[in-house]
Amino acid sequence: MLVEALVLSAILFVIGTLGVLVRRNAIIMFLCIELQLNAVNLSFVAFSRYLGIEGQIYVFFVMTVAAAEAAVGLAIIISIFRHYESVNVENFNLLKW
Amino acid sequence: MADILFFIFAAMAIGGGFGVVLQKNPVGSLLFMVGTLASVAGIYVLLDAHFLAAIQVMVYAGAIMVLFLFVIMLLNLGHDYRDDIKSGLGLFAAFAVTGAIAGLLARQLRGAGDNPLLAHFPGPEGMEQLLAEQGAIGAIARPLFTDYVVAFELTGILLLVALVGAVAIAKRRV
Amino acid sequence: MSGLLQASAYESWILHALIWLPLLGILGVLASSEERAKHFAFAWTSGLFVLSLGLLWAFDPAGPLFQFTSDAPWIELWGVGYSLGIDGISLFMILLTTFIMPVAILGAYRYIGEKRRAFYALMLLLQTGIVGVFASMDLFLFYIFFELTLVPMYFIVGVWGGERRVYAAVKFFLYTALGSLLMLVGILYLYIQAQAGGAPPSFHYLELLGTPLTLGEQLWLFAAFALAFAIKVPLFPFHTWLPDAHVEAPTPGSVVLAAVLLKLGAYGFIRFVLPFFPDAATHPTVVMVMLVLGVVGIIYAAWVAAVQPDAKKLVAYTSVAHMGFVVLGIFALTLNGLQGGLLVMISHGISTGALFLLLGMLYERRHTRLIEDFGGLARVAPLLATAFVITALATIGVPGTSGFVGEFLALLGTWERHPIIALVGTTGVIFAAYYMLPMVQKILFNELDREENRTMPDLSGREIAVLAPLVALMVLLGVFPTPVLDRMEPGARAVVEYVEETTRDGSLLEAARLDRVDTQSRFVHDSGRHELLISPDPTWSLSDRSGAFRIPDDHILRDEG
Amino acid sequence: MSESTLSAVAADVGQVAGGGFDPVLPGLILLLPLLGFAVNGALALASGSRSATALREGREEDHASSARPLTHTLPTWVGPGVMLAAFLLTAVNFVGMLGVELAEPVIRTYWTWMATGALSVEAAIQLDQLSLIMMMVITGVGFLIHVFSVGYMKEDPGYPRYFAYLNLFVFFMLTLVMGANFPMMFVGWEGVGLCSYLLIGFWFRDREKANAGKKAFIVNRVGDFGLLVAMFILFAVFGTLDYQAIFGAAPDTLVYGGATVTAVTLFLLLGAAGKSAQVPLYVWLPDAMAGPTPVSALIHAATMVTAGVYLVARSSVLFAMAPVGAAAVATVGAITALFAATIALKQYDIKKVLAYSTVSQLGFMFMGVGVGAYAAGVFHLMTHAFFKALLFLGAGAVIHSMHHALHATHKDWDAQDMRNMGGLRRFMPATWITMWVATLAIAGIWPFAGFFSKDEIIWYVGTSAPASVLYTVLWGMAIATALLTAFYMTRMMVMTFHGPNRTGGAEAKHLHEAPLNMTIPLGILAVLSVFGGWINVPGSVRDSFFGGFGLLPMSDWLDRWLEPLTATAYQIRVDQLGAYASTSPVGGGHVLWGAIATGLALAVVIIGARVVGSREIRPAVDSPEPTGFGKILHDKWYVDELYDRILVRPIQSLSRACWRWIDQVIIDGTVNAVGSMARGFGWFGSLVQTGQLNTYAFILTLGALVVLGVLIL
Repeated sequence: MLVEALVLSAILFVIGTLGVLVRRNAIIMFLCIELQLNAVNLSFVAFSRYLGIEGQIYVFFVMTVAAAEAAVGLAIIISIFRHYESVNVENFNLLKW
Repeated sequence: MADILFFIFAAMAIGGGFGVVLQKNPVGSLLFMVGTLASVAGIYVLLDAHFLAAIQVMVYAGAIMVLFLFVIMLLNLGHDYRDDIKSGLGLFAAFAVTGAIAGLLARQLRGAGDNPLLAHFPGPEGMEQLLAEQGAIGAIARPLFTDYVVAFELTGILLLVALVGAVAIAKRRV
Repeated sequence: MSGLLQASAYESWILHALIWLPLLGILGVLASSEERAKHFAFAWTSGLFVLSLGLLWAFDPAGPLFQFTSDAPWIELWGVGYSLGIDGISLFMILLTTFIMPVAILGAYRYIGEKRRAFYALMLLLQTGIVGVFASMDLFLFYIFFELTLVPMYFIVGVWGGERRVYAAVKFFLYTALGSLLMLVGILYLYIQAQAGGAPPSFHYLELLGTPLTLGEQLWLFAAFALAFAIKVPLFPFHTWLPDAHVEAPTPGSVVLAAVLLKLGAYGFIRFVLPFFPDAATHPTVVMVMLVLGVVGIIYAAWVAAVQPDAKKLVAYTSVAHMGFVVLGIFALTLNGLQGGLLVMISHGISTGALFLLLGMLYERRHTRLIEDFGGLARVAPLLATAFVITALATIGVPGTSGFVGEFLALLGTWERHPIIALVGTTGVIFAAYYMLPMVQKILFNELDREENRTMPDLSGREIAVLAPLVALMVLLGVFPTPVLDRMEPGARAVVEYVEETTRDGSLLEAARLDRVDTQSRFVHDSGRHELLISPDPTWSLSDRSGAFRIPDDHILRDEG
Repeated sequence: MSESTLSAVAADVGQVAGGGFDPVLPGLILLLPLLGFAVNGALALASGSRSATALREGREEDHASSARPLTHTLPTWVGPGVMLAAFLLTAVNFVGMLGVELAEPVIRTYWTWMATGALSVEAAIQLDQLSLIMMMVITGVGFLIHVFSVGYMKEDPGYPRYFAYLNLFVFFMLTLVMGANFPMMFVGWEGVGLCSYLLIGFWFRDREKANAGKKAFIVNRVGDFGLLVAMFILFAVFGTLDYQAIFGAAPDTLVYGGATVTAVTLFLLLGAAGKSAQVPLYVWLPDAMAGPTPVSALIHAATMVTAGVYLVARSSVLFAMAPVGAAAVATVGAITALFAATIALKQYDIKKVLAYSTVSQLGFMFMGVGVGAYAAGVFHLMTHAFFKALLFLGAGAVIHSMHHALHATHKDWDAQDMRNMGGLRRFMPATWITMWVATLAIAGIWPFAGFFSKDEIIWYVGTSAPASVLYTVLWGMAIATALLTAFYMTRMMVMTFHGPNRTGGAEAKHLHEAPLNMTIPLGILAVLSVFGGWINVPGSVRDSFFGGFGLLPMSDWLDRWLEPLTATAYQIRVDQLGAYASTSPVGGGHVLWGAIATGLALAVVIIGARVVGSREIRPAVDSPEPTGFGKILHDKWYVDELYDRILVRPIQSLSRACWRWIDQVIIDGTVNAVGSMARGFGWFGSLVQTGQLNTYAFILTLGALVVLGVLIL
């Protein structure tokens, strides 16, 4: 089942990547990033089945980081929306000096 | 049986993934995402990661996705946006890059099943034995609170910082 | 005194204390209130100065060259050590630093009006960096401290400075960092080259000393090191950051910059450039270039200083002129010249520091630095005028003040090797009067013709307390510099003679390179440590790492003539 | 210097070493003026702070009030007091040395000043015949001038400051002559320059006066440059800077007439010319008259400006070994003497006349030491100290009186312009008489002091071997200068003291004689101006009618006194160039030429008095501008203007150009250009940074793709 799981993981990752690149809605982009994370998690779990429990522990950490990321990221989105009345990433270019 | 279940879950996950990307309504995307997460949780069970499957459903599909939903609702984004999906050059570039990645991954995975390394791979027996001895939670908890305890505590701090940070950022400016 | 020092094992902890206690003081500064921070900083640095005074007694001019040595591994994989140690040269640089710091802080009590805690914390950090540079025996450590001094200075200029402070701070930082990065490359090259013979990796000064290098390599490395130090000194034509930084810096910043930071460059020349690259440093073309730059600096800076409308800028340019004398003294490669150069460094630290303090006091009173805004102040502020005149005289090297002894020795030493250069350099004494006296006249003398100046208060008690020790030192060093000269002599002599010996017939290093076995026997001690060859005479070169570079007493007392 | 005594003493040299002379507290002689400086300096600071407070509170302090504060009474005793003590100590030592044949100087070492490597400079003083003579002059004349100053400066608000500077000056001057090595002398050398600077600019509120002080210091520094270089060469050659070691080793170490010794002497000459106001560095001295008049008497007539002569006399061995250097000294002296004398002819400011006269007389001294007559040079230095100090102090008394008179009626005339004076002898008889004594002395009239000293110099210049054309010309210049001196001094006296009074009726009522504490120093100096020349009457002259056919005591005393110091130099000179001739270049012996000189001088004085007295002189405001050649002389040959054009202004423009163009444009421009270049690259790079999340995501993915590609492919 290992190879199949890895293939699924790759497919999900590609879908996630596509989503990040084609969507303009910051929240959806965010969701797609979560999808990518999940794809990677899947690989971890698949390998973990054969190589030991550490893979699962990594997934555990990834999930916590994802939760933290979601909290902060959503807060940023809220804060930006308050200012620009939009979550369309093409409407703001804050990320430069 | 397991293989059949796997393919069912896999199909659901891929379908959900496309749904996330293609659905114009954010709430729709979100629901597809929940579906994908649940399917992946199913696959986790098949891969003997019962504990992760549980928290995938509870934390990911439950808590985090609800958080997203709250935000969507809060910002009143629950309707279709025509220009949400790129078109033209942007779309082409996105597909080009994604395609390239897909190609590379496919090239890497093609014939992975015949990889001689697999012959040397230990079977799932070790994991099954571990689970049998310590239980789904014990197997993951034991290393987590011994070898990885520092990282574990740091994650706690990270979450706390994220919490404070999120509050600070989202707080309405006085 | 020495009994007390011995009883407290002074030798073993003083250098560490002088480096790290300022950092500890930062905690105290941050813990005290905005109002009290200055008192704390002053008390702390004064205490450190008192502590450091013990060095004068504890340092034995007849003892090993490097004293108070300590050696602890830090990053063992790379051979980086926390190695400290000082010779007579670093001794006085450290004393100058610990002395100037409380003076500068006390002098700035009123000048620094906001964010005081941060300011004094940065000053203490600066002290750690400077003392660290002078006490390091490890090049890695040296480099870290060398760069560390940049950071607090950058903020001191950039936050508490004048109108163009950001421009000046950035220029200061980038200019000096540019130079020191090249030096880092040089250090690494040296480090790698030193391991070529299979020696264990080490950044220790004495280990890297005597690393066999071809003339070509030496010239390149010389250029890399010299650029870093020439910018710091600053040597004409790398000096333009200095007037900007000085003019914009707050008074204590200017004081420390002029009194100590510039000395890092000259110190680097003496400590590293000369002994590491003796063939390059004695290469006739190189020597000529350095000497000519020094002399041009003396005269050119004096001329430029003379036409400055801004008093602070004027004094900044005089720094360039003075450091020209230092460079002259160093690259004359004679004992007298080097000793003179060192004394100019000390004297310049004191007198220019005092000048900046005085200008700061004037600025606090009138909020202007333009010479033409003053005039006739001698009538309304006689104490200030007296201190100003004495300081100005020390700056232009009137005999009986510290300035004279240094310049005299430096030029005397230069004359022994390069009479024409010294002849031109000596005209600097004329031009010194040409830039300084008009300023003194326009500020202190002439008619008191501006209403604002009529009500200017004279020196306060605190200001007298700041200036009195400086003025006293100017006179004391001018009349009786022997204690300083005596303690510096072994260090200076070691450098000059080492350079002389290693380049005597230009064959030593070349031969060493051709014959690796010979290299080992000459440079490597049985413990695998390199050692400094003072002379082919075996009784002259000896000893373990802590006492390496040691010269027997009879050698020190030996008369050259 | 007579031959017989010389050889006798020359034989003695080296046999009696330090024999029996034990100096009494020599260090204290130095310390006393320093002590005075410390006390007066403290008082000056106290008084300065008090007037500063008054100034800040908006009231001018009232100095005329009867209750003079302590700060203004104490210096009266401290200032002259330390000088008297120093003088007495010096006199004790002088007397102690009188009876002793001292061949080697007595050296007292206090501490090591600078010692590094082969160099060791001690803080040491040296007592020998030359330094003691100088010390006698400095402390003696200095004391008198201090006393005079008490009266002259009494009402000045800067009274304590004045005495502080004056005491400090004496300290440095004593250091200059007592130092046992070149650096010690240099301490005094620059120190006196510093005090001169402070005292010239004593009334610093006046921009002109402050400028004059500055000019003096800077020009002096040009000379100091020469002295420094000379020291460097000496150290390079001898490895030491001690007088004894250098002068002892010089005859053997140096090549006679060689490049080294010539260079040394020429640089020493530069130093001496700076301090002693010789061409081309004399320009500061006339301006230095901006200082208080007693300062002019002490510093710019009697002591400091003679330091150059002292330097040459001290280094006599070196100059004897460098004929070119010595000739240069003599030539510079002659040119200066004649040049300054011509300028003095047309000056109206009484102090300017005296200033140029001083420059001229210093030229005489240079001529003397230049031709190897070191004793004669020092002799003239001494007599000149007497009569020129007297002249300056007398002028000070006159100015003091004029100032009071003009001040009383608020007339804004120049108190120093001789055209505003006239007929003062009725008001100030004591000043008048003493100044005439000094005038006759400087004019070289027998039997006043100046006759003997000046005559001796002229004689040596004329008979200097070899009888080359150069020395004949110098001799002619010396005689011409002597006659010019007689004329312009007579002119000054006549314009000041004789004829009708031109001050004005109301003002004349306020003219008065100076108080006793000013006239007594004048009297003492007058006595010295008469008899001071009798200590060194050449044997031949003494036996003639000039010496009362042997009546004058102490013939050749100074020659013999200084012989231990000059013998070596004299010997070298005689060995190399031959002895001095016994007749002048145009024939005639010493006595004959002495008679001719004094006769001519007397004639010039009498005729000059007639000529000037018969001319109608109007007050300065009514006087026509001088015309023709007179204007050139009046405007001092336009040397100041010349220097301004060819030196001062070009250096200033060059400085400005250095700053504006080289520093700001070229160097800083390059530095900033490098900075701008980096900034430009940065801007170029920043184009990638759109700030759009899309772009970043895209680039990030692209990067991942590349990494992946590298890993997989």
